[in-house]
Amino acid sequence: MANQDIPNQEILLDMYKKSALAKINDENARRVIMNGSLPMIYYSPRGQEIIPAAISVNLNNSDSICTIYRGMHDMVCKGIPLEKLWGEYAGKSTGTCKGKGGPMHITHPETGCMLTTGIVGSSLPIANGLALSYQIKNEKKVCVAYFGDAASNIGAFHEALNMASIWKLPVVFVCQNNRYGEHTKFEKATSVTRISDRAAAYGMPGIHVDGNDPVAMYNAAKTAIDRARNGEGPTLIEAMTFRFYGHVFGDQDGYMDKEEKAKAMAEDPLPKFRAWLIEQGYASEQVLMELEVAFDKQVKEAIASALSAPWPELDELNIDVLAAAQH
Amino acid sequence: MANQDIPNQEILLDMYKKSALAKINDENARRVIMNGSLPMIYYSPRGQEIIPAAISVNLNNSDSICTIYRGMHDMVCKGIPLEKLWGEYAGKSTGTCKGKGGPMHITHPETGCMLTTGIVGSSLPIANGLALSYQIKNEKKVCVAYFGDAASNIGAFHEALNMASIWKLPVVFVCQNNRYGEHTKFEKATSVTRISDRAAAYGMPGIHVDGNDPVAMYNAAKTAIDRARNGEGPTLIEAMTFRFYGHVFGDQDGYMDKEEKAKAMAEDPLPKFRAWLIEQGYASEQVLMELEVAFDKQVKEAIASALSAPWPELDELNIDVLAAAQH
Amino acid sequence: MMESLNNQITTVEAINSALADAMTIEDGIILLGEDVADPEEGGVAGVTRGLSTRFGDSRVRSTPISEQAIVGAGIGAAMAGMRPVVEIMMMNFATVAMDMIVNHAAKLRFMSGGQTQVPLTIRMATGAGLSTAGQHADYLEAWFAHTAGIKVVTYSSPAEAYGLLQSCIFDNDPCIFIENFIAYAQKGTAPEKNSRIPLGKANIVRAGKHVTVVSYGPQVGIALAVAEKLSAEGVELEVVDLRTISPWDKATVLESVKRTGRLVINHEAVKAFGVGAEIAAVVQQELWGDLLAPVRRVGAPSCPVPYSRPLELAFMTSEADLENEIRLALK
Amino acid sequence: MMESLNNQITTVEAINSALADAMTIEDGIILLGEDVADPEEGGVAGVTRGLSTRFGDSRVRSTPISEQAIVGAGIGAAMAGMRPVVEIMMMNFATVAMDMIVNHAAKLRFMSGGQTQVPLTIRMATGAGLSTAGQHADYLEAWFAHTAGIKVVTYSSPAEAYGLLQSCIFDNDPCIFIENFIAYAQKGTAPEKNSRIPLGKANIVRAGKHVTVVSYGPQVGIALAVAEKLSAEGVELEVVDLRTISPWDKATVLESVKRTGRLVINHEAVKAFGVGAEIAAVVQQELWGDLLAPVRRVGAPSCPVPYSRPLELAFMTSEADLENEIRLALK
Ligand SMILES: Cc1ncc(C[n+]2csc(CCOP(=O)(O)OP(=O)(O)O)c2C)c(N)n1
Ligand SMILES: Cc1ncc(C[n+]2csc(CCOP(=O)(O)OP(=O)(O)O)c2C)c(N)n1
Ligand SMILES: [Mg+2]
Ligand SMILES: [Mg+2]
Repeated sequence: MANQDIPNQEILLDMYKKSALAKINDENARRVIMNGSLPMIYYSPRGQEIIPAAISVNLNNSDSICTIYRGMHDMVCKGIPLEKLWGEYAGKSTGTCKGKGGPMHITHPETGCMLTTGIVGSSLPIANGLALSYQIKNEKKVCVAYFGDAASNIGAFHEALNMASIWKLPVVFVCQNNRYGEHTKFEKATSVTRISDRAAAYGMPGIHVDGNDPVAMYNAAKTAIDRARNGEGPTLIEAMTFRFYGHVFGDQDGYMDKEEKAKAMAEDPLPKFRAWLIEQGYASEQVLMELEVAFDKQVKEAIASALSAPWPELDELNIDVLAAAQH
Repeated sequence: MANQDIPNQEILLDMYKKSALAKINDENARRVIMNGSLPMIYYSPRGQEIIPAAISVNLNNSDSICTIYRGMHDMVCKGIPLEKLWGEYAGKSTGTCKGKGGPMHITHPETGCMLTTGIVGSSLPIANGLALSYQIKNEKKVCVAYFGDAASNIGAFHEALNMASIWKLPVVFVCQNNRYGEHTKFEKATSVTRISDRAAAYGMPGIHVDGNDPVAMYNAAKTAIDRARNGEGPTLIEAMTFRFYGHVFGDQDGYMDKEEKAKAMAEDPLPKFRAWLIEQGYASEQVLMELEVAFDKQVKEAIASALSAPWPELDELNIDVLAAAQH
Repeated sequence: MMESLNNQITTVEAINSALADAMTIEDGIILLGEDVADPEEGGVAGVTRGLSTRFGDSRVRSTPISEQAIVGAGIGAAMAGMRPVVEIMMMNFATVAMDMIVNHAAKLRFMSGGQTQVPLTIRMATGAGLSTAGQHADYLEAWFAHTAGIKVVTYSSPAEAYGLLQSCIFDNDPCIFIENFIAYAQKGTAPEKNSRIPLGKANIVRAGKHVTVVSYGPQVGIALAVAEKLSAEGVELEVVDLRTISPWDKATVLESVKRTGRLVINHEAVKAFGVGAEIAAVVQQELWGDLLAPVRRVGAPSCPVPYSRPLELAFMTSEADLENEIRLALK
Repeated sequence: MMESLNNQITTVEAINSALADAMTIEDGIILLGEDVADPEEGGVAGVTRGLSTRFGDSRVRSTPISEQAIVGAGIGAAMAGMRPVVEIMMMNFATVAMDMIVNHAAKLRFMSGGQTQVPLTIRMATGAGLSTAGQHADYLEAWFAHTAGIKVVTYSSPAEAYGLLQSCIFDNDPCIFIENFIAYAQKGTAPEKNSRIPLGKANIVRAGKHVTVVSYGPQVGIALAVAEKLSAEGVELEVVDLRTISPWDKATVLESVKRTGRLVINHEAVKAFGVGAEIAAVVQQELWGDLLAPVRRVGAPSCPVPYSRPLELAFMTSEADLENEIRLALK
């Protein structure tokens, strides 16, 4: 753990709960895909859970996030209800989006999950808009835009950071640098060693942090979110991490450095965090195990309920395309 | 003049010729618009001529440029024939583009004027492509992408600089920072004090230079162009300058700082350069005056020839849309 | 703004008033776009002049040249409950923001199962005739009309601009509001304050019995001029102003063509794969047996907008082009 | 690649071979796109696998995620005399590169008065059926067809993919080459090496006399299946594979419909303002008097592509949809 201010026990446990729930949810997702009971195109965030856990413990329910196809962990940490999440994965009428959006477009405004986009880079400009609204209405709310390392090379990233900085928007840009964009290594596509250094191009603070270190990540998140909330403007956080299961779950990983991957998996941040919590006396093995068992049960119940839920009616094709007549 | 290596007399005179021709061409353009003999929407580059003059004396005929609507000076310095330029301004069949492109889309491949775009930022990605071709064919040629300060906030800028850096393309990005984008002040739209600092976000050298100083600008151009030609990759040059006649010629300038403008016009780089050349003994008043008179004559002849040239035939609407049948 | 002589106002004044009057009623309306605030003179055509002074710098913001960020900011603010009006200076610049418009603004209501909505108005100007050539004058409404989840609206007079823009702003869907640059100075009768013209409803601007002409934008004026001319010969055109290009008012168009038996569609956009094609395709199917002649279309030729004045004039659809197609329809 | 059993190859193999064979003949052909090189496994579907190893890292380059820069690089290299083939992974991502495609690639020949040209091929995949939902499955060919200066091409079998892609690559205009993701694994007879199928020419894949069905892409397979079925009832469909969507082969379509008197157009894209509208509009005008029934169209409903499997199936045009329209046309 980083040699920094350590958050209190409550926060640490909250972070553990969030990240463990995301991990267990991921394990179950991979299980139901593998066993064929719920096949879907799935972008596993396994290995990256500490990042949104640390962000989310610094957010209120009324703060919002905009995330990407690989954003299950971001939303679970933000508090999205599992039944609705799984309902959407299964394409059922009980899903967050009545089955119409699917895994790449999960939305749940009640918990602040405002957008999941399948277009690289597009979470950022829209997050700006949410933040702009908070600013104009003087609401003291914050929006977090999640995105990947490779997304930092697309135009929308550039435009969004410039605008956010000019207008001091209450937004935090969180780049989850998992070292790959699809099959392409970070270094091959990105012309700067640290994405956080790009912040200087926008007169904005940039924080480079080990996203797998709960304490360091907590402090980075707190600094940036406080800054945004206090009207001091946006921050770019580059959180270093790794994705354990390739780009899309089931791909052959042939493009990945085997050693790099083995090393990253050996340093799985979740068991590490867990061991540290016990070692430091923040929680007992017993308590954490009970939590995990309960989470697993919750997830499995959510899946069961999704699998048995009804499909949407076919006339949903004509609904929600345009608003129901108003004038 | 900057306290730097001073180019030799031949180069200095060449730079003066190029910039003076662009200045005289601009004066005539404003004259024919004002007197109604050739009305057109015109983006005057008056005040910015030193920049492309310094660039162009470092380029060969087979090197290329991609420029923008405010790019008359860039093309005149690159050697575009005046008759064809004016033919295009007049929309005549004798124009570079047979009158079909117009002032915002002047093209003349024989002198390396490959592209004029009316879309902010779009000169950069296309310049990369020309440079990519030179690199793959190992031709030791260089492409220069010209653009404005405000263009540094659009996505295409970001994507182009990143790609050029990753691939070490023989391209030079020349930002003519005239302190305004249309009616908007530089500071209001751009989140960084110096655009050249953005180069660091792409692992690329950035040069901040007084674009109105012939010696400093020459050295910046030479450094960047040599670098590109030697296969060392791209450079971002931010050349500080000013546009004397607003965004589009004829606009009311109400958005401009009167003092700032008066000061800039008082420091018109062209008379300054001229006085310095005489003072330092590089040229006599007599020689320069003769040059200028000759240029003015050339320009007026080009205009006269454009005005009397025939319009394109109406079936030009159907020509050059697609290639003539090939297979 | 609206107290002009004889109750006549320009289109610029109408649009400016529509924005001002809407902003007065509802705080959630904000304006974003290049040069839109007063230190920047309210845009190159002055359409938003005075509004930042009146409603404050927070609600009226000149932006960097970043169309993706502009539209994205509009989308996010709309999702948060505001009613942003963003300006994309010229329609061709929408090409750098199509992801935001098409993949996001248009789809978020559907993809979220109705949980979020994007009450965003995107204003954009265009039109040939100003010698701005290939990259500043395209009419791209067919692209947006082909995109589910977004409304496409344009006007044929200052009062129509006012009423339709008001409706777009207060509509709960994303609306593309198309302005014609050359007609900004066009004058017309001032609208009633806060009057709205319903979206999705066409307007029969001239009744007639021989040929229906469907049009929109400044082309409606061309249709009316041709109608005047042909009336002298005893040919009575019924001129339908579509107002909303998508979703278009099938009922009104079909009812009219059923009466007249003949249809000519007239737009400035390139004819091939343009909006007229959809209308022709629907009408020939729905009114099979009622049509007295094939549906005909007037639109630009398949080429970029040319610069040279004679070419530009030949490119633009004219009264003569429309008259010609009408005469063919009457044969 | 092409030595497969029974001379059968997949579409992926056909496209891969078309690229490889063209690159062997001409040095100026380069490939740019996300993950296209071999360290990145030649793309998520492996379409370009083996090519960087064979032709070198300089000619086959995996790019950053920067579609504007990718297409821009293709345009510039094409202007300099090369024949780049760039990949935009999915058609929906073209929305971030529309400026490059529409304002530049399509217009530079015209705007330069023929001094420059852009012999660029832009490959992009799409198609519903894989549960990728709203942002990965749109068919946007109507946008490109409405844009003068660009050709739009797609194929209905591996051999067609090979021959048409070869033609796009060696064509002197920018070509949009549309691939269907779900049909990548589809097998068919291998083409002859270096065979090219001319652009702008449709192909009558089945002769018939009662109804003409015009289609393109995988929908041609649907048309053939329906033709087979109806043939048993004595109804003989003439199936026309458009191959080039724009500029489309009017002569072949008109000649066919003149014979059959009936036309149904079938595409996966949203029906409203889709490619079918233009074909219907032209045919009803040109063949007025020859048509025995109105032109009918099959296309997707006006909504984003939905995720849920039953919705996705209902969204996608099916054999039943086509059969239904054909029966209506025969009434
Ligand atoms: C504009 C656009 N281009 C390409 C893609 C295809 N694509 C999906 S994910 C991805 C890689 C993104 O990598 P990164 O930003 O690092 O995020 P990660 O998947 O690693 O979390 C690509 C290229 C896309 N979705 N959108
Ligand atoms: C994508 C796009 N957005 C907006 C415009 C309208 N526009 C034309 S020039 C310009 C200002 C550009 O300023 P800058 O880059 O500083 O260049 P300058 O005109 O000062 O030389 C704008 C906003 C455009 N042409 N393209
Ligand atoms: Mg990544
Ligand atoms: Mg400028």
